[in-house]
Amino acid sequence: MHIAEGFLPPAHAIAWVAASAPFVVHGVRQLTREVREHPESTLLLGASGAFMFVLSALKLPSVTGSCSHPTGSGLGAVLFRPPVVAVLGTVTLLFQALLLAHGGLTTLGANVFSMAVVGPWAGYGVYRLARGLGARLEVAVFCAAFVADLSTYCVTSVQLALAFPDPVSGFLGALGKFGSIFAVTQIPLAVSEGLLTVLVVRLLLQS
Amino acid sequence: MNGIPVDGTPSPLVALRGVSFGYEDGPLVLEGLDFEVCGGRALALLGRNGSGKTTLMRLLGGGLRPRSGRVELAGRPVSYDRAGLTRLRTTVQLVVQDPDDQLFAASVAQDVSFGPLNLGLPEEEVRARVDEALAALDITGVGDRPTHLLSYGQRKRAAIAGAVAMRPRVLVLDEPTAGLDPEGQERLLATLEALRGGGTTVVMATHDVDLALRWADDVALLTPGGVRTGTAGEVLARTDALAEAGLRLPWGVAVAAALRSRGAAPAGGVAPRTAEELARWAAEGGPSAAPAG
Amino acid sequence: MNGIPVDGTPSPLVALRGVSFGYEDGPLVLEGLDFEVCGGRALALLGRNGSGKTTLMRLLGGGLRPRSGRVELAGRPVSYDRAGLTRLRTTVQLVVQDPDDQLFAASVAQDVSFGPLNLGLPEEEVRARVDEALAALDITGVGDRPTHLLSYGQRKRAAIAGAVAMRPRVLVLDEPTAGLDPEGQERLLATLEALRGGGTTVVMATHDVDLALRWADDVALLTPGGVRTGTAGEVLARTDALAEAGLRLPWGVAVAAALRSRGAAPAGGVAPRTAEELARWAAEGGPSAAPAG
Amino acid sequence: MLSIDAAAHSSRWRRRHPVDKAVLGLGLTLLAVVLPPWPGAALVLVAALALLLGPARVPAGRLWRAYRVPLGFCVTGAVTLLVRVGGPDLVGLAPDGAVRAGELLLRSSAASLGVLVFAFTTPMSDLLPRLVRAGVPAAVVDVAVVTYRMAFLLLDAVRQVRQAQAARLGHTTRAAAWRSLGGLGATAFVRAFDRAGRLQSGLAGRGYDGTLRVLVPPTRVSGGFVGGSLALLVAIAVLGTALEGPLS
Repeated sequence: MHIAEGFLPPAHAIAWVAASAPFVVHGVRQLTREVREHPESTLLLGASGAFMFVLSALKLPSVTGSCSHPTGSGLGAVLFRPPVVAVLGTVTLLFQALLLAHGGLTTLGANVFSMAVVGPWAGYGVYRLARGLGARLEVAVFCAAFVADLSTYCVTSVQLALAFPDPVSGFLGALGKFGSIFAVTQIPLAVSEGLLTVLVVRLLLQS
Repeated sequence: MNGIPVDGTPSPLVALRGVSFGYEDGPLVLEGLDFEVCGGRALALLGRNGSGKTTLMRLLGGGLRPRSGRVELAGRPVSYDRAGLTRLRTTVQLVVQDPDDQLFAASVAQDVSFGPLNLGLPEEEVRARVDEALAALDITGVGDRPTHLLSYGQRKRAAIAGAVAMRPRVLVLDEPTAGLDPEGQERLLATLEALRGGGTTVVMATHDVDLALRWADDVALLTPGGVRTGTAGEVLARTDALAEAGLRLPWGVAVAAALRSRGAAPAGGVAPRTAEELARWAAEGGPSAAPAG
Repeated sequence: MNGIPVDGTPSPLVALRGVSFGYEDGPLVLEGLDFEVCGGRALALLGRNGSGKTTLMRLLGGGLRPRSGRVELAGRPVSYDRAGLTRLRTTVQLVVQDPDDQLFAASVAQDVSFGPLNLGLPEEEVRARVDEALAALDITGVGDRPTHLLSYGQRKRAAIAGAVAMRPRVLVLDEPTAGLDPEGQERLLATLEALRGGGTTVVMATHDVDLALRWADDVALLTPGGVRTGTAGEVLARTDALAEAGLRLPWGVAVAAALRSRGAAPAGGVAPRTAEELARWAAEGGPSAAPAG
Repeated sequence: MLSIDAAAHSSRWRRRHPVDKAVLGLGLTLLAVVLPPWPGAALVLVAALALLLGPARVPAGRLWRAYRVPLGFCVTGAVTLLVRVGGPDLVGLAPDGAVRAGELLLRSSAASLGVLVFAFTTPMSDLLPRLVRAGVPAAVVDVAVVTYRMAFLLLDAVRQVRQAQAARLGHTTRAAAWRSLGGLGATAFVRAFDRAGRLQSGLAGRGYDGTLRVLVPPTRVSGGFVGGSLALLVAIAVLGTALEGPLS
């Protein structure tokens, strides 16, 4: 779930743009270098972006019965590395904001930070860690997708709690509120995304 | 063939009765359509691109639900709940034109096993059906290959095998010969003949009037005004109806008509259906020396 | 038509001389192939799936480089540096079968502008070429539509427009009529005739022997043994050669031959190329009453 | 996805330069966020609705279908502001909760409409190639162009495969649904990269060297339209600020 247009106060919106910017700029530099060195990679990167876009449009059968979509950032990070995903994720979020009214332009910085920066890096980190500890590929991929999905929503909760602290208990109380609404219902979905990612990777390895 | 069957006639396997359909808020693609698939007949569905052939086939297979009118299975209206759809889908299987839209598993055998597994059949039965379907489509040898490494013709056969493994009574194929070379087309037609011999009713959408004349018992012509159904010989001799559907006369029909109009051939009789038949027909001045089949 | 042209004959626009090609470490797809495209002739390329038609067309367009042998442009070997490739691409343009393999841009006009921009032409010249190409393909009205909202036929035309905007002397089309309904095929053939009228040489790969007989001046038949080239009437009357390429005789040729062999028609003469011609031909016992064209 | 995109292509403001529409639409969004929600965002909301349904002639049904997406999130998010946690009785209604939730709802829905003014009138095909001139690196724009085109191809493919799966009873049981979903994800991947490879050879003949140059239609920024837009924005800003005191 992306933070909707206009949901964050201006100062927060700007702060999250500033927080995401270094990651996206780093990703753009890497991508530009990649394209300069291997011109044919434009099409492959475009294909990666389209794959992530379509993956995030699949409907997950969720345990809670609500309809939800995978973030795709865990699988994306494992397949294409986090810096590239920062750029592809930004492009995807821009398309979603303009074509689906999903997310927003004023909240782009915040959504990029949770979905295209923290999620992919956390997922990728867990993947490397699990592989380093000798876990099977499928286990590592599951952990990557699970952690990427869940960390994305935790960051979203933090972003909302910072913007809308509880009148009594402040940031922590608000974190509890948003956390329980978004992140807790998100755990079964994170499991679902993990399972889906394993299924996809298994099929890809077989073919 | 439109309308309600006369008493005593067996119900068609599947039928559309006064069906209208349009996509989302769009205009109607089909309006008040009556259409029947009768057991044992080879039916060719003709019409220009955009005439609604694919929509009609999806309605038959339960992939789309009519806006009004009803779809009937063995004379009874289809219910669109889980049980009703399962009944429809185990009777009618649709194979779309592009095999890549139908193949999604890692290997051919896995893909073919998808339907039977979803039927909840025991593993042995699934295996048996997969083997049978691969054999019927003559692709046993590539069962364990990944689908995207197959040739186009093989992918086309794999997609059909996936439908055949559901053991449908009616197999509906959208342009099955498109993209195949002439040899591939002949092989596929032979395969379809074998399936028909095994009791499967085959419906095929095509643009090829010569193929329709040669292969089909019945032809349904989809025009803006509705559907015109009849035996292949009847429908494919109607210049006006064919023109309305954006089609020309088959070679055999055109030449036979020209010869007849000049008195160079007797009236009546079956039009020649292949180039060889036509050559004999033209040489011998009529159908007499050209035994059907 | 194989081999080096006799002195005095103008060089073919583009030619393969003893070309062999195989993908990566795979076996050879083409071996020692000689092939010529002569200015002003309509050339149909026939052969079964997998016979190397697409490979041959890619070699002509510079998309592939021969393993041995050479590609010649107006009698001189092509060099595969930037200047050489640009020269080849402004002479030969290939349109692949699936338009979605060629359309990348968000709108039709943008896609068509891609090639001319890569030639380094000034913006005004590019705009003129885009307009001209859209007009030639009769899709001016959809120039600013997004590619994904077009029909298949329109996408096919958009892909051809992208090649036409390069103003090639030779336009090579892989199965251009595949997937179109008969009306769409007729419209496309009319468009190709107009392009030929404007001086473009057209090469077309197809499986349709009847189309080849009707449309082509020359036919190149790709068989495992090599390529057999000649006028359409010559090559498409050779039952053995066609069978080797997995093809049948065209309807007109088959019927004419049958009538001739029975003495019902005089020997020689051009075989009828359309069903109408054939009907007249058969009715009147020969080509006499059927003026060509 | 298709609905807004398709509407943008047949929009009445299609021929206007994207900058025209960006000044107006994104300007409204900016005001919605910056101005005090009451009455500032309310004014933006009314203005945006009037523009969309009036001169831009966006069909109301289409607009509603696009608009209810962000609205769902806004409502869920705003509800949390009604509640307070902590204090003596742990959970209760937040003081001013209704006002804060209402303000948030107003701001967020007005901001969404501003973006919709832009999105419903500006197709991606007019926007993406121009981003290079706006300073976005060409390589990123090229990747975005391919992503856009290929996303539609893939979405279509995924839809077709889903239908084929349904025909073979792929949605009847939970196990079947998972099998189907895994197949969809893997198919999307294989198809995306297969398509990239084929596009590569399809573009080679037209001189593809890694850069996807295209020509955009020669449209000019309209001084009148931009001026009018700015005047409207200033009027809303002034009115919103001036009325803040009296109305609250």
